[in-house]
Amino acid sequence: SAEIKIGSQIPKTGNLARVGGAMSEGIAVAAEMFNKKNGKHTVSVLTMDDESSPAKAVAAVEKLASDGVVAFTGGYGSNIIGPASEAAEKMNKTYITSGGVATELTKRGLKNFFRINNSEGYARALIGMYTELGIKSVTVIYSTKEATEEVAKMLEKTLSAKGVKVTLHAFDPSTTDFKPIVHKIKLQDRPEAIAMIGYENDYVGILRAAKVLKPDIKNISGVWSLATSKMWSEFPDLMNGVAGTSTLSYPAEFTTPEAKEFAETYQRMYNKAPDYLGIFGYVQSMMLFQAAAKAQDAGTIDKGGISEELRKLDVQTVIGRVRFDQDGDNPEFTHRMGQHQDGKVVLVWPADAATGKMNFPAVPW
Amino acid sequence: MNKLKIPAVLVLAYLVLPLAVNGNDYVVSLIVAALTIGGIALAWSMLGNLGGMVSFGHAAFFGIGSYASALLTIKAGWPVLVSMLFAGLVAAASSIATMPALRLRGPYFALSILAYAEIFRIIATEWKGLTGGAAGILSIPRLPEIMGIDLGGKIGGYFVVVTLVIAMVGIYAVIRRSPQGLALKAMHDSEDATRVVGVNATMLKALMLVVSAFFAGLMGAFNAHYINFLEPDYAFSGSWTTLAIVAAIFGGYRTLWGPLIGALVVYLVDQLVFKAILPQGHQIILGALLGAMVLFSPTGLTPLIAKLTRLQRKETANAAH
Amino acid sequence: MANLLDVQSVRAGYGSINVLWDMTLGIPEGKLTCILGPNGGGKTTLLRTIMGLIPASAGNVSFEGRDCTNEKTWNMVSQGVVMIPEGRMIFRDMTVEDNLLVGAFPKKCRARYKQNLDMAYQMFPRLKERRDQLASSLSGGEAQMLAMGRGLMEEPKVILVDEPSLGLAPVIVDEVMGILDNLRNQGRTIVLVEQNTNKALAIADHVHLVRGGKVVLSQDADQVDLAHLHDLYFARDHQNAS
Amino acid sequence: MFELFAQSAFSGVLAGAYYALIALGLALVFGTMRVINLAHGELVLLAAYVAYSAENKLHLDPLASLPLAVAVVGLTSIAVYGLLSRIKKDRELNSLILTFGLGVIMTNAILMIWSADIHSTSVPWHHDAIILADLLFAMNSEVFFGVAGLVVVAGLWWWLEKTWYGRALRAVASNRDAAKLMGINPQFTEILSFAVAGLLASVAGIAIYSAKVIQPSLGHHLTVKAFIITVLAGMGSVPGVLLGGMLLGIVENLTVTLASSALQELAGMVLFLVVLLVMPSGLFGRVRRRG
Amino acid sequence: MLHINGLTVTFGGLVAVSDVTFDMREGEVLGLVGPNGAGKTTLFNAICGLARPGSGTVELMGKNLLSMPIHHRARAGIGRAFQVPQPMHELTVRENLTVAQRFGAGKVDKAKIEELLDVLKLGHKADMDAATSLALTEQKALEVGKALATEPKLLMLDEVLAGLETTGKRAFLDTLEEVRKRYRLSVMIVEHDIETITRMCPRVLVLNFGRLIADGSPDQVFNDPEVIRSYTGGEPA
Ligand SMILES: Nc1ncnc2c1ncn2[C@@H]1O[C@H](COP(=O)(O)OP(=O)(O)OP(=O)(O)O)[C@@H](O)[C@H]1O
Ligand SMILES: Nc1ncnc2c1ncn2[C@@H]1O[C@H](COP(=O)(O)OP(=O)(O)OP(=O)(O)O)[C@@H](O)[C@H]1O
Ligand SMILES: [Mg+2]
Ligand SMILES: [Mg+2]
Repeated sequence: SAEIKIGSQIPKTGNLARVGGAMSEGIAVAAEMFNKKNGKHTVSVLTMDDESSPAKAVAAVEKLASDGVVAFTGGYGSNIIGPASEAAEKMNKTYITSGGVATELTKRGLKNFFRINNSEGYARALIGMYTELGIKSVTVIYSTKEATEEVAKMLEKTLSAKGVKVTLHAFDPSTTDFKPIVHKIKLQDRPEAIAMIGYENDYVGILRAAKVLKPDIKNISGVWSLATSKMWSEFPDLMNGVAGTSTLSYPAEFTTPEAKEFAETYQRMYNKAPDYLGIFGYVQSMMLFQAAAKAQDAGTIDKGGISEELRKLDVQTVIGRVRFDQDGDNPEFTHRMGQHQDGKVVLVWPADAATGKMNFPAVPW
Repeated sequence: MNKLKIPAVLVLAYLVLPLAVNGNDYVVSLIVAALTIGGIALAWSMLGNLGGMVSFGHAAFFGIGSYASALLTIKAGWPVLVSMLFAGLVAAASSIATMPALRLRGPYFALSILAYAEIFRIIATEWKGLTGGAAGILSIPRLPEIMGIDLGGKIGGYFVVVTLVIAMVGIYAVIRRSPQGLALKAMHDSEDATRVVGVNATMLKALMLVVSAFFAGLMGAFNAHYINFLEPDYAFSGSWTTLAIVAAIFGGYRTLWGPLIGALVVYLVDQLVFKAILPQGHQIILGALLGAMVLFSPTGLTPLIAKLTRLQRKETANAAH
Repeated sequence: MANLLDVQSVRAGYGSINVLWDMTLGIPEGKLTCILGPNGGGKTTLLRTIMGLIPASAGNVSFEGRDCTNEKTWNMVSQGVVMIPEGRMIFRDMTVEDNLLVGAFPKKCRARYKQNLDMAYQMFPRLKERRDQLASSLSGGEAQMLAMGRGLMEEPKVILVDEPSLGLAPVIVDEVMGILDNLRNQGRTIVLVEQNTNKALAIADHVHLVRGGKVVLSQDADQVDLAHLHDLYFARDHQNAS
Repeated sequence: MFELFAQSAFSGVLAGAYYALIALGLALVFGTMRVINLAHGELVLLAAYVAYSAENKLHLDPLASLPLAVAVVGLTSIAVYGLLSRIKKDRELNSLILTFGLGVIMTNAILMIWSADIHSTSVPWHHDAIILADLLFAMNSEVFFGVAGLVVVAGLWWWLEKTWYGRALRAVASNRDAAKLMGINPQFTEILSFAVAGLLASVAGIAIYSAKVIQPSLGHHLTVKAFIITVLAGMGSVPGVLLGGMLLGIVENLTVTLASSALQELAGMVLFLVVLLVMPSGLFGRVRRRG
Repeated sequence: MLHINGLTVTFGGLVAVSDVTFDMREGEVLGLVGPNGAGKTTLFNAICGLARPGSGTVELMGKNLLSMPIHHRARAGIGRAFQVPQPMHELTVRENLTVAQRFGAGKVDKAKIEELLDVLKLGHKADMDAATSLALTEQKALEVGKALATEPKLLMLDEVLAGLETTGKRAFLDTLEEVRKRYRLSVMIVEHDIETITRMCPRVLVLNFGRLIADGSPDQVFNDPEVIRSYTGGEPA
């Protein structure tokens, strides 16, 4: 048996501190569970703060490599993951992440880059839900960041193809007052649904503006970081009826044994329920650890074996089925949609994962 | 002694240091990052020390340089080193757009350059056809291999950046000693006084801005090929400016080597020492260090070192000529 | 007669440069004491040291018998010792009227600021015309008037005034000398630093000649022999120096 | 169209008052000490976090936490001054570094104490809609702090222009030695100016906590915004801050309405440059005499 | 060589210089006097480019000065000493002169700089920081030095003698006279000291409220009732 060193380059300070911290928790839980269960090998995770900066991320990857890690899990932000994973590639070491959804990341022809989620999965979930609800017109409000813009464009393309009327509104990431946009939507677009593609503070801003202006819509949804228990506890007056991509319901109804164990471990270590970032961090790390263990057994761990093993994996995880294509992307990734319903997050799409019925029409005002 | 200084620096930069850290990619990449910031700091100090124009937006030129070089290599297929130089020129040319700001003084000038940086950033975000928009540019070509040295590697990158900054110091030294340099220095607080003795203040300031923008752009171009990645928020990030200003003032922005030494010390001490002590939140120690420096040696680190090693007297003797 | 203000063996200067060397002189109450001397002799430095604007490195200064060496400037002012600096020390980014009003800042004279303002305007009608103008846009002479008017707003007991005639037109110089003369006659104590020897001597009670950071002559004004004074002034005096 | 236009102008005015609130403290210190306090945004943010803790631990309405915030932020602000006053040389530039360092310390301290999560008040009143003439929409807190902004600007202006200490403050800024000769203790007036800046930062922080969302990295953005408005206004001009804030708010909001929100930052910057190029010392700046 | 015609400068509503017309011959020494705030400094500013006239013309040796930027005027032969000394900050006394020489006269002549330092008695402070270590009188000397280093044709002195004691003043005047002869300068002097003006200037102009109210020999001018009333007061000089 061996102790396998895994590196984790992740933002703990700077702009991305919050998301980095959450993903980091998932990684730690994965290590804890792996070490308890595997029996044969153990992993130890060396973490380094990349301070939300690309240059420091590259340095962190190099530093971790010089400390002897065989692979990397972590990274947040496509702009940081890009150079960091290239640094890992130069050393022929595996890099797995869930922190950057930009399509380009997996189009670079890297052999050692893996990602369990992608923009398409988020777009697919929203589109699926809209189709099921039979919505005919959608306004998309999106941040001009890379990932958000990409999801927005996917929505526009696919929904338009389906005959849904789509209007786009881009906003600068520094925007805090969304009333002018929502007012335009209310008076000019008059859609049935609003899609918000941004981050937590954007959602809060948009929902507050909408609560004041009360546009006549039937559904308001968003993507990541929205359908979480944290959002409910911080902003209870804004959330009821709002839907967002979500892997788990809340309170979590864990169906598989693995999921149950994960939730328990998480609760024990951090005294709270896992959020989606923790879940992604957990899933990517667990897969990496398994692949590393196999490579260790095969004696190929230093010769690119981890990447080979990862490519062979095809597993059911807490976020659904995961397998990797030649680019390291996960073509199976489809998100679920959860809806805030009186303090609970109820999974409402797809039907096979649903834990309850969608409230429709429903808006928080 | 003073004659030995330049060869000593060269030996240190090209022989001792590479040998000392070779193989330790981590330390090399920290040094390269520090020197990149040092280069911007130097470009910034040229404008700030000579001409008294404190800019809060050198990221503008850095970003333009990065994009210009990346696009020239990718879209036009130019060789990397050539496009890096040309990118410096593009940045210099872009500074012409900022020249109306030369009418402004002090904080007005400082912030107007920041405004330009923001405008450039937004243009880079919105002009998707050329720049790829917010998604940025991945896989920018690496530096080439020359005479058996892979400049695209860690230590190769180090040699490139160290050559660039040493050349900058040399040019800076020449400018500083010229009458033009003196006149620029005087303009700081006495613009009218210099004008009435026949100095074309606007022209000199404009030239200095162009030179400074050129060097900042050059550093940007280098960084683009070194990190191999660009996006508007990164290329035009305000931290390129803030870090450079901090490094320059910390090291002593009135001195020749101060900005470089400042960048090296601030960056390396923070990353190697403070980060080891306090993995998260080491910035707190850095903040305290900066504050302490200002309180205890307001002219910066380099003059402090000079004082401690009693080189002070020689400095003033040199400055007199 | 007891001196109101006493300067005893004071040394002071700027950083490593010492300017005053064991300067000793006394200022009697209710009199106009004139300090003359060549340029760079340390007259301004003396006034600044008395006011606590620069520290004395040796010796002491006392006011009304109390030691006030290196006393904070603002405390000197609240005790009634006021310096009227030359015209470059006005508040350039404030209006003329605000400049004058700042003069009335000491608590004891706030109550009468209106009368004092009128008085200042009466003294220098030019300032009234310029009341809303920024002080930085004043001409050299106007600025000098402003410094004078502002100082008088402080209702000083002791006035240390530094070259008040600098840059003033002859008519105004006469007026300023008249004002100082009047103030003395009202019982204020005045220390006048001047280059204009003739005009200064015409109103002075006592004269001190300061050269090279030392007092080289102290005399009653009416005993002053101008020829001798000029000799001393220009150091043609190697044996007579005190 | 008219409805859109009216609403965006209205939002712009409210945003302007809010901008002014953020900028005032910075403008005051800038105007009186020629010091750019790069930790100003962090002071504002600190006040917001104090309000957050007061709401969570003491169940106080954000408005009621003002005294607490003023105490904490005022003292911090005075401490900043304590350090600044120790700078011996080249104060204008060195204060940049010192306050930048302090800002870094505060950002990270806030991160450690309050974590990186986002927060905002959950007292519903603040977010309830207020509708004027069936046409103009806003949240209660926005209108409240908009009015508060106006009052604070007027108060500060009056204090600086018409009171003994206000004048003394300006005098110290203009010529320190001459101010001493007027019986002014410069140190005391400067402490006063920092204390008042702390008070202003507290009001701004509570406004942000009530109407917007806070997170630890916000401080730096606030500083930059405040600084831009201060310069737009013209060194230390209080009415200028209000006018500059309003101008910026209205231009940004109109850009969103007429074009796209993605361009609002661009519009703000272009406005800033255009104003400065036409009026090189800002909206209310004064030109110096030459010769 | 200097022609000024109908020159007017206003600040807002204030007319600081009003319709001033006069000519100056080469080598002439012209005194300019007038009450405080009469517009003397503003007139200087208009000539050297620091103030923009509302109307009028200024010609130096046939060249229209008003269309030139400030630095061109300096090179065209205008040398200006400020009333409130404006040393070039950050530079030593010697560097101040060097810069003035290099840009104003377009040459580098170290010997000449040393000569100037010597003449102006600034030798002992040559390597000191000009902005922080000079007494007022030394600052004024430096003002003159900077103007001379540009090798001007017209030297404009704005109260450079104010604050000097009598002998100092005399010595300074002698120096000026020597310099003037040596470089064949034309000089305009603003001064409030009537004795100085009378000694130095064969011709005197008097400004009051921006207007030229007298032009003639010192004798004529200082006995003009209007000048006495507004400027000298009391008895005629
Ligand atoms: N800020 C300063 N730093 C260094 N030296 C100074 C400073 N101010 C004055 N000095 C020097 O101190 C000496 C005395 O200056 P001071 O101003 O007291 O003279 P003064 O008698 O008032 O002369 P003046 O008649 O020219 O006003 C001078 O030699 C001058 O060079
Ligand atoms: N920028 C300005 N704005 C407003 N008024 C000004 C400005 N510059 C000068 N003035 C006014 O113009 C008038 C003429 O000023 P100037 O400096 O030319 O006078 P001067 O004749 O040189 O006086 P002095 O002998 O006192 O130096 C003064 O009353 C002054 O207040
Ligand atoms: Mg003096
Ligand atoms: Mg004048």
